[in-house]
Amino acid sequence: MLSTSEMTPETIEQEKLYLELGLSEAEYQHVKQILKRRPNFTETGIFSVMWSEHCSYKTSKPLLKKFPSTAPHVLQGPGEGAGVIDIGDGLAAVFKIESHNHPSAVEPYQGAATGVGGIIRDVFSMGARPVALMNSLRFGNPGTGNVNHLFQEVVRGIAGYGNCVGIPTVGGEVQFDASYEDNPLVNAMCVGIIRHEDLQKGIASGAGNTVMYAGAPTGRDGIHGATFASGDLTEDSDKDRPSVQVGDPFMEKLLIEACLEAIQSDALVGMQDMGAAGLTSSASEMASKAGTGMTMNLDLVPQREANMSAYELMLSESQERMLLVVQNGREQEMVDIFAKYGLEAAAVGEVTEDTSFRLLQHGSVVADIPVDALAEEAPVYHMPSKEAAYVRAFRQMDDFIPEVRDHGATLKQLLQQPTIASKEYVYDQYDSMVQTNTVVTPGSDAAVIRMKGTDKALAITTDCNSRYLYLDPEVGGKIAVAEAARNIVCSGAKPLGLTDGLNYGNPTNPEVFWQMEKSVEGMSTAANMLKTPVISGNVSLYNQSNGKSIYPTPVVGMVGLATSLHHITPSFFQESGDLVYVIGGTQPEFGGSALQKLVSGHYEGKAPSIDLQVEADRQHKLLQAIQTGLIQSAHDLSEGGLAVAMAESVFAGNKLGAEADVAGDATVALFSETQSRFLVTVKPEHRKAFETMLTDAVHIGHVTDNNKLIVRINGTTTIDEDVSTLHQLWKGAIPCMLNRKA
Amino acid sequence: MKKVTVHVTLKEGILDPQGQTIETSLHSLGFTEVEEVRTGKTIELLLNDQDNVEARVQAMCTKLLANPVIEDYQLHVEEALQS
Amino acid sequence: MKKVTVHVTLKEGILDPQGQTIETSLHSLGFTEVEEVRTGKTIELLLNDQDNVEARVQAMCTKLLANPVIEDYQLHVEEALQS
Amino acid sequence: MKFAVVVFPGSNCDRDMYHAVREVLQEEADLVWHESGNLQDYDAILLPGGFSYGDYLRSGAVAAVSDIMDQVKRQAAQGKPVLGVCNGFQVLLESGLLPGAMLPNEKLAFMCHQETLKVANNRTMFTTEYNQGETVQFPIAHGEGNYYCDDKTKAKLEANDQIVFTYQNNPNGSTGAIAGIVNEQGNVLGMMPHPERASEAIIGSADGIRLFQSLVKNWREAHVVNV
Ligand SMILES: Nc1ncnc2c1ncn2[C@@H]1O[C@H](COP(=O)(O)OP(=O)(O)O)[C@@H](O)[C@H]1O
Ligand SMILES: [Mg+2]
Repeated sequence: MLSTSEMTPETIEQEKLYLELGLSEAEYQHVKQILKRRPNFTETGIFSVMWSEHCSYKTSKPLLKKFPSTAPHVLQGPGEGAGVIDIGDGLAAVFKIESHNHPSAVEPYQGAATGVGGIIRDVFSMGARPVALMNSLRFGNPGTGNVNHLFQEVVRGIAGYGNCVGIPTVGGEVQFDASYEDNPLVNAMCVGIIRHEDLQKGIASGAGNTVMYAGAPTGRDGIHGATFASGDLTEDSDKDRPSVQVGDPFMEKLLIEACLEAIQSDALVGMQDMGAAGLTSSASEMASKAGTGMTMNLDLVPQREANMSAYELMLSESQERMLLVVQNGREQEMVDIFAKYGLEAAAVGEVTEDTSFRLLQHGSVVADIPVDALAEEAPVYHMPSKEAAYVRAFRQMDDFIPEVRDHGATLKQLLQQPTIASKEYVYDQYDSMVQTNTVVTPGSDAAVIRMKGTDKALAITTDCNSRYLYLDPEVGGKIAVAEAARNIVCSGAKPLGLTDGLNYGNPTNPEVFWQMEKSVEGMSTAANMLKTPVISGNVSLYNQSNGKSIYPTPVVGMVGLATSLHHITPSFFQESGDLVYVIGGTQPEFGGSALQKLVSGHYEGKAPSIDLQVEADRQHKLLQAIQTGLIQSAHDLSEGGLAVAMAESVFAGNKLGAEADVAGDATVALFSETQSRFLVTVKPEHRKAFETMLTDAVHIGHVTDNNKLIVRINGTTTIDEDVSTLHQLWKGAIPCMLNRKA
Repeated sequence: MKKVTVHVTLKEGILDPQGQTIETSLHSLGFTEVEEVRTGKTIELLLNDQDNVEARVQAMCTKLLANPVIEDYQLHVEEALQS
Repeated sequence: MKKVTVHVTLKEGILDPQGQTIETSLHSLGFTEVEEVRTGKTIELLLNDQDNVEARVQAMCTKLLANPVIEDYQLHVEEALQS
Repeated sequence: MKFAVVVFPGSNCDRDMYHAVREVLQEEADLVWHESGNLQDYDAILLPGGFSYGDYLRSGAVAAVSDIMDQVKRQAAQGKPVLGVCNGFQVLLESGLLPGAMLPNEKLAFMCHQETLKVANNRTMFTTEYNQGETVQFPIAHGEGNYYCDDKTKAKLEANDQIVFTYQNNPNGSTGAIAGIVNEQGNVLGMMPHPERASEAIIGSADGIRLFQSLVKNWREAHVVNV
């Protein structure tokens, strides 16, 4: 009933069914050449998922090559489950970011939850114990469309999964802009720690070794999404088939423990998680990387439902599954390890010498494909690129300074902008402390987790101000990397490397492809300059909202190392009497600023400029000052400029305030978003040493204990507000827009 | 007054990890006759009399009470005992 | 085969914040006729035929499926359609 | 003193508990997998936080009927100290070792942050290192920590001095702002806040370590008398 009801190779060709499955005309012809025959139904499905953008990066590959990805401390660059960097003491940090945008738009809770589950598997499949999660989120403006629902459910989904598996979610970011109204972005990042010798790769080496399947049985989840649902390709109706994956974090927790135990056994040869395109991609990639082939008997694959076809088994995206290659004869050791956790591990195939990917079902061969054709030899497209017309127009615009009459009132409004407002509503739902390593919990510039048994800590951040990228993708790309590094440095750590989550619109639109190209170039320049190689990443295309592409949103997830716990620096002001400095000068730069959105409702003009040499220099010196023990607190200036940064610095609830005297135009001084600036505090006795070290720091005032924020511009008091009032507005804004009590 | 009970269940084929865990636990408690466990939820609504009770509750379901992507639902309407 | 549905509800007098939240949401969606919302859950068991189905399921409930401190439950037994 | 940290499938604060006892407290401890441990070999039993069995059905319900809980009950009946934290507390409630039940937090959301607790009874074997009425900082991290018991049970808890910790600003709707209770014999403590997460200043608070210190001190004293 199964394979007979499927289309014959001839029908697939005649009726051009491959188009519906996602293969283009040319791709289909190419497949025929590779196979020297027509592909059958299962093979057509396998090619179409493996050659999809998601698995093959066929349009983005040429761009990704531009990223610097090597350095002496990079132990594993892009290409494996996650990247790996050396952090000394025989330890390494393993990390990657991944998007789950489309599933989250359809089913926000499960979409977000399974996104978290997937990125965790990428990290522990390398042999690392996951130690931290981050998430970078984008939604439309609150209150519009379905935004509040999407936002609440995505956050609940992330919490539901991450909390249960026992990995702390230590930070992230949320930006709200109309551009994301019905296409939210949900990017999750996971960081793991590993001893060098435990490093594991997803390879299927050694002909004769056994391929094992571990974890949850396969169901009909997530099979080929929308393209497939239309035609009546098989006898039973497809429309009721679930294409939404449901996650089981409990199963994942067991899988983590079992896999980390399996890694200690030398019977294990290779391991990879089943992510997008499930069994197909994990198996073919493992073989392709090892230069081997693989034969699998699908009858042996654990199945949740009856009568699953080869096509369904190979394309299912059921969650919480892993593929292992194990030394021949030692399968039982693996079975026992997984059984301890109540999990199934089943031998399903064998590594072969010939490089073909062969599948058997019910006693016959249902697919036979040269394995490299699926992975390495997937097509690559060089898409046409064209400078976006709107960007050219924006570049021509004059600098403008928004008109502000009451700077205190404007500050209050800015603090209530959802993108600036406190994200406590979000991170309070995340277990940020499990594993008892979280030294800096969410709410600071970067999260910091200590590494037990050492005096070291990792700092982690995600950043991407896509408004700047919209105005100028290249400059915006530079800023995204620089801002992430700034946050790492402020927390007292040295930036070591980054993972990128590239989210864009439709790449067949030359202007969108140009955005991709330029932003990747900008990021690469900055990554080179700041010595933060790109060690892993993810691409999500075709993100559009209301028929328009989203703002280019290449999220940067960065990890840094604090070489001593003493270097960990808070972002809040610490003590009354401390001196307040701004490092770096200010120009009138309002393109893409929070103030621009507040006064005009949209973004236009030039993005703030950035000089990466200056950036690198300042970061270097600030870190030096921190390591020398001269800095009490450090915070970068970002959305909302100096005024917002000062306010945030007194929101620790410790009754402190600040008083500052600044020269120049009030609106520029308070709200411009000029880059490469920092707000730091220094004990009076360190004044001299600090000023000698950071020559472009300007002393603007001091920390007080009267719970007031006072800023005088050219001697005139321009802001004079109660800190508690400001704090309440900032803290209450998001609960208020959700109609909840703070 | 009407009392409407909405039974929300997971669509066929959708993973029900909760049901599976309960099943395993029942087995280990000796209830080996259990073949399958599926979980669902109920939402009991007490409604002031109004026309089209059923259509209104259908609307509540599609708007809020059930998630059509993964869930099915059934309604059961009865007269509520005045209390 | 028997199909037994166990309906578990919160004991009367125990606050049901989830029900209250649904009620508020329904009101704000314009369903002002809603007077009260209570939530519960269902556990559907498929059982191999055995004597004392009802007594066995009662035992499952007291041992595991319901917590008597906060919950009440009801059983509903039917013949399962062979599939 | 030798501690058993019981590990259920889905426990996730087991290593944190182990770290607090071994590295901070410097006492002996083992992680004891639920299927393989003999709890008789230990001087105290710790039920850690997490999501045992995914917290499916009700938090702690499935773990409560697992075999190792029979052992826990036997050891508890013999007077051995048993501490259940967060999910461990939920397991103790579900297994009937402590009275009451857990409901979802009033605001229905999981919450994780530091809370100020009041030591309501410093005369238990778990709390002698605190002052009566002292306020301490412990983190909470739970979605179902809204402790419920009926009036009769509450009156009994009060009369027997079984309420050990209360919240200063009740975060989850718990009856009587209860954060932790002991059984009538005083050897089984269940609490939602996490003492093991409050055992080193660098991670936010060191107030929790005194709970373990109390246990060790009282055990040593009793042990000397018995020997
Ligand atoms: N989605 C989220 N998950 C967890 N923490 C978040 C999230 N969004 C924001 N936060 C936390 O709130 C704080 C402020 O975030 P943000 O304004 O983006 O900081 P910055 O501008 O310094 O990058 C950070 O500590 C961040 O980790
Ligand atoms: Mg910052």
